[in-house]
Amino acid sequence: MSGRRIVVTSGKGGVGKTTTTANLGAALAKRGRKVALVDADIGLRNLDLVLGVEKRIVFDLVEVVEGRCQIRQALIRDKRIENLWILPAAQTRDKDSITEAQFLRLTTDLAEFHDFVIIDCPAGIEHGFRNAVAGSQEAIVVTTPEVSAIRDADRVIGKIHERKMPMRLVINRIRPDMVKSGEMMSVEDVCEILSAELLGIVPDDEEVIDTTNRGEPIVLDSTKRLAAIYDKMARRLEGEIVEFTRLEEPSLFNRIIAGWRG
Amino acid sequence: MWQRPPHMALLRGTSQGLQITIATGEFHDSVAELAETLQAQPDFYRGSLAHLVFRSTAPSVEEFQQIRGMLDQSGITVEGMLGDESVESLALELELEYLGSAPPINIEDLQKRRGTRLERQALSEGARSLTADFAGARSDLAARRTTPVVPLTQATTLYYRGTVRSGQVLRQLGNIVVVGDVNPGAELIASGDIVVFGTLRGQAHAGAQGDTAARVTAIELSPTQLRIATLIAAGEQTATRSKHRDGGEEARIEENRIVVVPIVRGVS
Amino acid sequence: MHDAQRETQDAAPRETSVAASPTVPRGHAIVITSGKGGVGKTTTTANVGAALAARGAKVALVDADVGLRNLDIVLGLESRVRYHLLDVIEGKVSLEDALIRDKRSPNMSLLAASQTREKDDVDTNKMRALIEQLRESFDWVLIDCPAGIEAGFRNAVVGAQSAIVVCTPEVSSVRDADRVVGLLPQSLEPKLIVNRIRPHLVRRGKMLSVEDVNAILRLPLLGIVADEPEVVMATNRGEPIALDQRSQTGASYRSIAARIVGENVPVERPRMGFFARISALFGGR
Amino acid sequence: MFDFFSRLFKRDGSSATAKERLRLVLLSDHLSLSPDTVEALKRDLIEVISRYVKVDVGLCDVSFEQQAATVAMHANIPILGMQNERPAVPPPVYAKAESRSGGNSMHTSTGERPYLDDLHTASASSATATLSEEAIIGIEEANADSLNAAEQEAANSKRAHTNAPSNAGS
Repeated sequence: MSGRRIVVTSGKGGVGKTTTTANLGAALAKRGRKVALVDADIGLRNLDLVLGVEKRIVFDLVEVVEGRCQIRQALIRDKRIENLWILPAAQTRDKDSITEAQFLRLTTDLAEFHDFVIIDCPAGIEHGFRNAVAGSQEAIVVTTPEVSAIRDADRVIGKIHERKMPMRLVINRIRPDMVKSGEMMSVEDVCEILSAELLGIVPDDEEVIDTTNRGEPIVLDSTKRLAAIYDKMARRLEGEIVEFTRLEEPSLFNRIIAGWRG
Repeated sequence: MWQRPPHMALLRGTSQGLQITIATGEFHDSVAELAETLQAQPDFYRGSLAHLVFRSTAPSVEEFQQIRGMLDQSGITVEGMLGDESVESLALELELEYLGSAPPINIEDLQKRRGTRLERQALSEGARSLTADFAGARSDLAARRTTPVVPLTQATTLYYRGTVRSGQVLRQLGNIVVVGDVNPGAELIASGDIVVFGTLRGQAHAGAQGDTAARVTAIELSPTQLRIATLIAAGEQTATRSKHRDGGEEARIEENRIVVVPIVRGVS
Repeated sequence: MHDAQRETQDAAPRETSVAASPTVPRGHAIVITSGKGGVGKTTTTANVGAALAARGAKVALVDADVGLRNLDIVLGLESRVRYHLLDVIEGKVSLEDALIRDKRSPNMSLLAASQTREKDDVDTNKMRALIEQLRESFDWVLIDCPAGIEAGFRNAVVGAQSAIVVCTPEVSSVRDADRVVGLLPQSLEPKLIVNRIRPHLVRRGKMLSVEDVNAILRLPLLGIVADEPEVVMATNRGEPIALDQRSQTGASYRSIAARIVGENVPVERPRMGFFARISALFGGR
Repeated sequence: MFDFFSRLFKRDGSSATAKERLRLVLLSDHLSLSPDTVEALKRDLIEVISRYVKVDVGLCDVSFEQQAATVAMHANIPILGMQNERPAVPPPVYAKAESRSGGNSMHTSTGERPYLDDLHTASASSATATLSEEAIIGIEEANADSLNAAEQEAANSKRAHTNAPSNAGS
């Protein structure tokens, strides 16, 4: 068995790579797939925090690569979601600690006993990025509808195309009310500029801040609207054709006006 | 858990890893008991390497795979096995390491030891046990000791004033004293004791070369992880804890696990 | 002749700047850093720079994010970028040729990063010399540091005399900020800006408070900036919000600038912002 | 607050601006992203220009720059002299100037062609050509704010002119 190796990247930091990795991984695991999430941000690891496993780290990715422990020992099983495993990055080392070849070896090893190996790529396009990309076969580019994020995403897409890897786009933190009032670029705008196939659209949701603080992926609570969105994303990733969720809830703007008058 | 009848299947940690003994008698009972033990603490042994000891003749390949599958589920990797010639041929067939004949084990001794543990289990009133989650890693921590143990008389103390921040590591053959906070993501590693005059939020490893008498003391102890000698404990959710305990808290090994107790003046 | 010309060019602005900020005899370089990406380093650099320039100081903004530059976009100067930091470092063009003067704030100039190169291409010693050179002609040199703690970070920090750490009230941001503070030389005396605070979420206990953040970081607080949609709009347009006198977020940046030049202005708490107003109208969610 | 809403009401919100800015900046990013293409273009350009003038191939430089509404190409091609076999080309109109580096002054005026060897010893003067998307080679006009010290010098020194006017930067 050999699972799919997918890198989640963006160029710019803080657009939601780690949140996307955690939630997409959790959504796939909830669908019964065996999923390994790999934090490639050596020195600035965060995937462990988002998933709330930071206290359970004994070994990390660098120690696996250096042969100081086995992969199975470093993998942390998520206690809430069956089939979800996390391989944390080292915090006290830096990205030059491992090579592209070592990273490739690591992810191929993981792919032997997981259906999906999802790699959380660090920001930037340097060594850490090259490692993460070297270990994957396909890519998910996360961006937000902001000029700088899109420009960096474009740069990264260029790099991915050079490697002839299939790529799909996730647009994060859309605020439908701002799109409506013309203050934020729409999904169509972003897709047009980046000319990429869409994997998911995620609205900006304050819940994410809260769940991240608590170390719980939002897909755990299936009543949350984002849970459904990540589930659809997971299904699309597996090749299903799923309609995109319409984000046009009663707009913030209309609600203000209504509230103002009422 | 301790009041059970003599073990058909026995799990114990050694310096080489986990040793699982399948006693003589009905194979299925042993397996059932092993399953029960694993079920009781599903994550306890996760990540460990195990040697299987067969006291009777080796099981069939199918039977063995049944055990192995069960251990796999609990995150235990079978590395090798011990037993008679039939076990050796089984090991050969499965390309596992054969480690010789089964060591003599005195079950009565073991029960006696456990009995005394029961009696001594009562801890001081405020004692708080941290959930041990890393049994499997213990042996590896022991194996990590590459440098020889420095006698305490030669060990020195590292004094550090200021905040130890994420990503920073203080290592010392001897004791570490920090006047300031130790933040999440920071690591203190000492062959002796660790004392933090401040909040310990990061990771601390006292007695890193195997000194089980080592302690970790801090004014506020809310580490992401504590390690003493070869034991590891994860911090509990800090929410339930009273924030300011006068005089601070101390973590030490009692009953082969890490416990945290408030420091009471005149005691300890 | 070239050098002589530069000296005469430099002399004049330096005199005026000394008059504007008497506390600074020579240019001072500040690195703006955070560890984690996307917490608002570039927005902070642009706005603090614009606010300092609006006070009459001469300001140079340096984009150290080689390969993923964005400061030009946030300032709306992307159409005028012709030469880059690396061109200067490699001696292809002079520093004067590479600096882009901002038409709206004539006191402010940008040195853009090159988009087609990578951070490892930058020579650390030359970077230090470049910042040194900028300090001769500018009162303030603000260096926009890239995310991460690798070569790009080291190069951005090397010429600075002080540091501003930008952090958002999220666990991951706090941890990365802490990592960066640990890596910064002590002499830089880092100060903290807590960015993207949403007061209503803090009040409901759904977001870390400024105090929570600083319980870990323990840094002198330089400012608090609220999370407001107008920041996105300003970036869309390429206009620093610090120049918008009506904006509250702009006022936050202006008061940060005041504190940087040494004025004794208390750090003000952001009032209920846009998000809070909606929340109040609908009784919260 | 009302002010804020009045800004919200505007239909031509900032997203349209953002999109247009991005389109341009990405175009310019992409152009500078493929060194191979730039090399090929440079080769072709030099080949064409070499039919008319002698150029210093080693010092040729081609770069792209985003202007107000377009992306422009800048070709910096040092001219060494005219091609010998093409004396019939009308002499370019030279600005009154001195060469940039000391000593060898190079006095030229309309109708007077300098002796080639002299030109070789003089420092090469720069010709700056702007190529818009429609591929018109033109003179870069002295744009007040894009013209910095070096360009001033270049403008003061001799320029090689091609025929079409620039459509960029004005």
